[in-house]
Amino acid sequence: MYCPRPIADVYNERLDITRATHIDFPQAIPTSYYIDPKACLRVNYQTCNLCAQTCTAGAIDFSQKPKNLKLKVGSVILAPGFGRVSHDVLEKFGYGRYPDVVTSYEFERLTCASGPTEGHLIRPSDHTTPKKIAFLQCIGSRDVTCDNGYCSSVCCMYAIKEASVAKEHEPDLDISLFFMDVRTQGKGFDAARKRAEEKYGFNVIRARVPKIDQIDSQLALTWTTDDGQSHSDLFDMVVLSVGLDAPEDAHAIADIAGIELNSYDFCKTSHGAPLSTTKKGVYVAGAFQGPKDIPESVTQASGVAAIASELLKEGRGTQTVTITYPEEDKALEEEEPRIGVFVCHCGVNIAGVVDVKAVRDYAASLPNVAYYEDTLYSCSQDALKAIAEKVKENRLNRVVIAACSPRTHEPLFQETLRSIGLNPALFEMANIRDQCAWVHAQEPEEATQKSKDLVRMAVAKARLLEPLAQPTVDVTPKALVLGGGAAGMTVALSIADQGFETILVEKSKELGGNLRKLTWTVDGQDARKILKDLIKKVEKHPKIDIMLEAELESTSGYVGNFTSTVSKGGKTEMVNHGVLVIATGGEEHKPKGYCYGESRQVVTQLELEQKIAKGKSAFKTTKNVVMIQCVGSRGEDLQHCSRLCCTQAVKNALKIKELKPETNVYIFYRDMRTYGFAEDLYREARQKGVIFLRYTPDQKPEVVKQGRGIKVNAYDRLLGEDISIPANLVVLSTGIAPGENENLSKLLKVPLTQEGFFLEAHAKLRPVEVAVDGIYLCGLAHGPKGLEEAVSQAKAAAAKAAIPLVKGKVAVEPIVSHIDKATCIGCGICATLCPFNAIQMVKDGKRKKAETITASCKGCGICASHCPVLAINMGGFTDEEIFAQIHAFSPEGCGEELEAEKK
Amino acid sequence: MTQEGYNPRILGFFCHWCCYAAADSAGVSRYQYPPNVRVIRVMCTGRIDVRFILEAFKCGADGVFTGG
Amino acid sequence: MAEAARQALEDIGVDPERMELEWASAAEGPRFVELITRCVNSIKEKGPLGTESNEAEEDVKRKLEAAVEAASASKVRTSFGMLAKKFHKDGDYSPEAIKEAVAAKFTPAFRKERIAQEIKLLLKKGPMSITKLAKIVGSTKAELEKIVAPLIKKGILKEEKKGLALA
Amino acid sequence: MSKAGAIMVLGGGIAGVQTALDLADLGYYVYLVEKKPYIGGVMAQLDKTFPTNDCAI
Repeated sequence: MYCPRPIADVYNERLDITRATHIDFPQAIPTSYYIDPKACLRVNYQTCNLCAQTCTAGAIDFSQKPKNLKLKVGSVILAPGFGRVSHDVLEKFGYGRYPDVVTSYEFERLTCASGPTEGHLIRPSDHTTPKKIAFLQCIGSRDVTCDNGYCSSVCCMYAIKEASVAKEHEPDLDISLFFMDVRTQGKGFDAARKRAEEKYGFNVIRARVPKIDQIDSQLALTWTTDDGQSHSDLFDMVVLSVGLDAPEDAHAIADIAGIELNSYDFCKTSHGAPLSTTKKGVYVAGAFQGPKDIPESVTQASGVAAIASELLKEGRGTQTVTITYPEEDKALEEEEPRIGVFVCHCGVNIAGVVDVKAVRDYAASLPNVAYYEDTLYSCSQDALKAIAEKVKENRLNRVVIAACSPRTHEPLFQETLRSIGLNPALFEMANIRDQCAWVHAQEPEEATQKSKDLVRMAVAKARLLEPLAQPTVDVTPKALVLGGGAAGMTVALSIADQGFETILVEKSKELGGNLRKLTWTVDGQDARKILKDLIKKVEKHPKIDIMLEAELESTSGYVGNFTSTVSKGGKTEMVNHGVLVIATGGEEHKPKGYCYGESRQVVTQLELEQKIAKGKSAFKTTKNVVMIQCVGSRGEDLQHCSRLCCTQAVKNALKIKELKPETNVYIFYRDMRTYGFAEDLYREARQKGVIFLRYTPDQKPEVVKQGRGIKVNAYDRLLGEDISIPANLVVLSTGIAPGENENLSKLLKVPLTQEGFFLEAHAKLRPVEVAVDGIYLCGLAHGPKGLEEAVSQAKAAAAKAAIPLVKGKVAVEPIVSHIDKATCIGCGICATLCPFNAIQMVKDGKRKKAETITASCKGCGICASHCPVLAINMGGFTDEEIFAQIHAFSPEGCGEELEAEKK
Repeated sequence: MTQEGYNPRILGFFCHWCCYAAADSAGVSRYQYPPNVRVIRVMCTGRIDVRFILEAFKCGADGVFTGG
Repeated sequence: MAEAARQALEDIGVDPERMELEWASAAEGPRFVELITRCVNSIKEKGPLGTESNEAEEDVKRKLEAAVEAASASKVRTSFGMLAKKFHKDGDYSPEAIKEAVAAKFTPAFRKERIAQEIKLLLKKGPMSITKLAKIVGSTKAELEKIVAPLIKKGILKEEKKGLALA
Repeated sequence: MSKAGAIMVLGGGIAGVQTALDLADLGYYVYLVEKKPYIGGVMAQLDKTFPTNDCAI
């Protein structure tokens, strides 16, 4: 680049130098160079102007000045994200003085294939590969000295991810992680943590390292564990797992938008309405509402879309622009096949194992291949544009991309084809990443040979691909919501407020679900008032039809056109609807053992909350209260961590202290997972004298009957001896078990996870959708979560469910069966076997013929494989195409001439 | 009876929704397995015709793995 | 379908275990890897195609060619389709029921058509005696004669002194 | 006062981008306002994301 002005590369965390005129990363969107006004010599000192002269496209115009735009909008959504922990907090750990102390952001850039070191993990000091790395947790979190008293909720999990990725790069790395509590409370996080610890052998140390010293080229750490011993060790590199601070310009945003911030400068919201700020029309989503992980941010983002859509129902569609696709180039598609083959490096994912250039050159030798090229990241914005241009320039009418799995990226590439007037069905992928490079990492030659075979088979199929029509079908503008708890009611209300009829089906005889058992929310609001308001709004809403004591019997059809039968009091009712939302909730797990059920003094947290609601009188005789966390969870009856029992326990403990300060409250815990702002409650509980004792799974506290009372025996790690506490009340923090989801899962063909909750389509990017189009998911049915998260997820499900209703039309999969009337002998085998009753027998003259109902056909192909006269063919998977792939399977081919004669 | 260096060629018919997805998830977690299988993706195992399997053997496959 | 394929393979002397039908859901990556590894090793044990029937590769190829033809013949496919329809109706998909029904209905039709096709392929190289044909095709003389009779009547084959020949 | 059909989203990180996409699908014109020269926020700086470990970009 011509720009003479070097600046620190902020994108790469200043580990690299770049120019004033730069593009941060090749896949950036928009993919255009950017001149940093603060650094540019021309802008600041009116000198230079080198780039403007050399730019052939004349795209640089220094006369441009920043302009103020006035935008008339109906609502403003604040999603500015989070800020960085201040530098002085990092300096306490030697960051800035010792080069090998890096932040977790820098670590991400070091392990990234397109990062400053191309993914080689090196020590910034001497560029050697580290052998021993330490991860320090809670840097700038849970730290009142820098007034970040909250927990950033994400650092524990990302530290384990980064450590795992590091082990993948350098298998013989020795990694230690220093935790206070291991807070991996997300869905599937605990299981992943356990797998990582076993597979990579991390040593997990429960201690907070106060400071770091440099001893010649290594870093010395000293720490004391809770059994009183002090340790020290030398490490080659230390990673500071920095927390999430409020955005730097939080106050500026608050003043401009006229909203209030909370004590930590994050946006002030309430658990009942987590996405609304203190000003109507201004909403918040993502980390600015509170430190959270990517799945929660995505959920809140969709949730906010629902609220804005409710508010601006009348304005919908008034200012939208619809994309128009160019007419399909029919002539080009009829010409004899001209195939373009693009072999992808995928950074180092494929190119690290497979000789991409060799595969590309091999593709060139295949018949009908008119163009071949290798691309660094074929799925990035710039590569897609390049592919589109090459297809147009070389008049290609078939495209084969050898890269990752069609399951994830086929729609993306097909969209590119559509944008240049080529039918999306004229496209085939060879999976040389997930099913080749990634799984044959130690056998590069075989992997390269396998890639060549897969490309040959893809090209063989591509030769026979035909354009397929993309029919659209109308949508019934009505939603069916299963479950009348907090989540179910919120979804129904939101869809109705967006202007669509909603049917709310509840199994029990009253609305409310688990919300009925709560008295206070974690942030002190009156849960019963929230419940009453919700029920009132739902019952009063003209567009919501409530069916109590009702259950779903059966559902058929597809997105936009479902027909369900709901049984209510013995008789069944037929309902037509466009979308369905699962909000069937979960149950409090009833524990076994711990004398539960044998003594009235042993209760669960929810039962305790009802007892507290009765007020001080219920605690007249209570002197000692002992709570035990993770009862039946994390490996006992339930495998998973239920995320909210710690916060619930601390909430109740504080309530008891409020009612009767002199009560002693003990809490036995494995990990105190009061993540996010709930950390303040945990600190407040400690200040108010609640005693927290850690236990390990092998030394669990036991509840023992003693005469008429009960006592708890346990091992106290700090004292290093057994203790016994006589208790008037033992409270078991039990987890959340899934409701009986089995039959609903079979009924709707929606898979369950091992723990029995419903499996979402994608943990991060599609958290409220399921594999079956048109069915959405929220609340405890998706997994254990607090009221705040359940409401956000319910709003998100409402937004996603409303999309097909708003569009009114749904495009149906082009892969359907085509029955050739002439050959069909009307035997009816296909019609009987079709699992989706998508084939009907019709009168054709005096004979009967089979005919496909394209809208219901799912493209499975059972009819085609059972037709005696081979009259049925599947779009995109015809017999000829599959035979071509089989022939291309063996390098020397097999009897092509026989093949021709058989047709 | 296995000759050294004999590398069988196996053709796989994988259903897009289940087995193909299982193969992808094995890839994502970087499990390693022998590279002898070449995969043809079909929308469902129901699509597989006896002819395809016989044709596969005729075209030099030593084994066929149909995954649903 | 899998049982029909296995019995078809058995009929032409190919070890049916070379064809495996397994189930692995989207979340069962590890299980998938075990299945694939076990399949590759079991095929390695069996050696290349034709080892079990120690026939020349060329013979195995011809039998497979005949088998594919047979599997495409509408008579054979109708029997297969009707079978599927029956199972669909009474819903007893137990392995024994499937095995027995396929053996009773599908395999005889398949075998008859396969032998007929193989004869046509063999006779392309010139006439051949019934006894030799029966040995290659792997059937009894009587069974062969029953298959050949209609073909002669239809004029596809004719009898010569050296044996049967293509018409 | 007729309701406007446009909405402004401040911040082009994963939350801002997802909201903008959903709002566009719900029939609104979206102004996405981002300080940096690229969208994607901090997630664009991440190498791989849990649980699927595919690239965060």
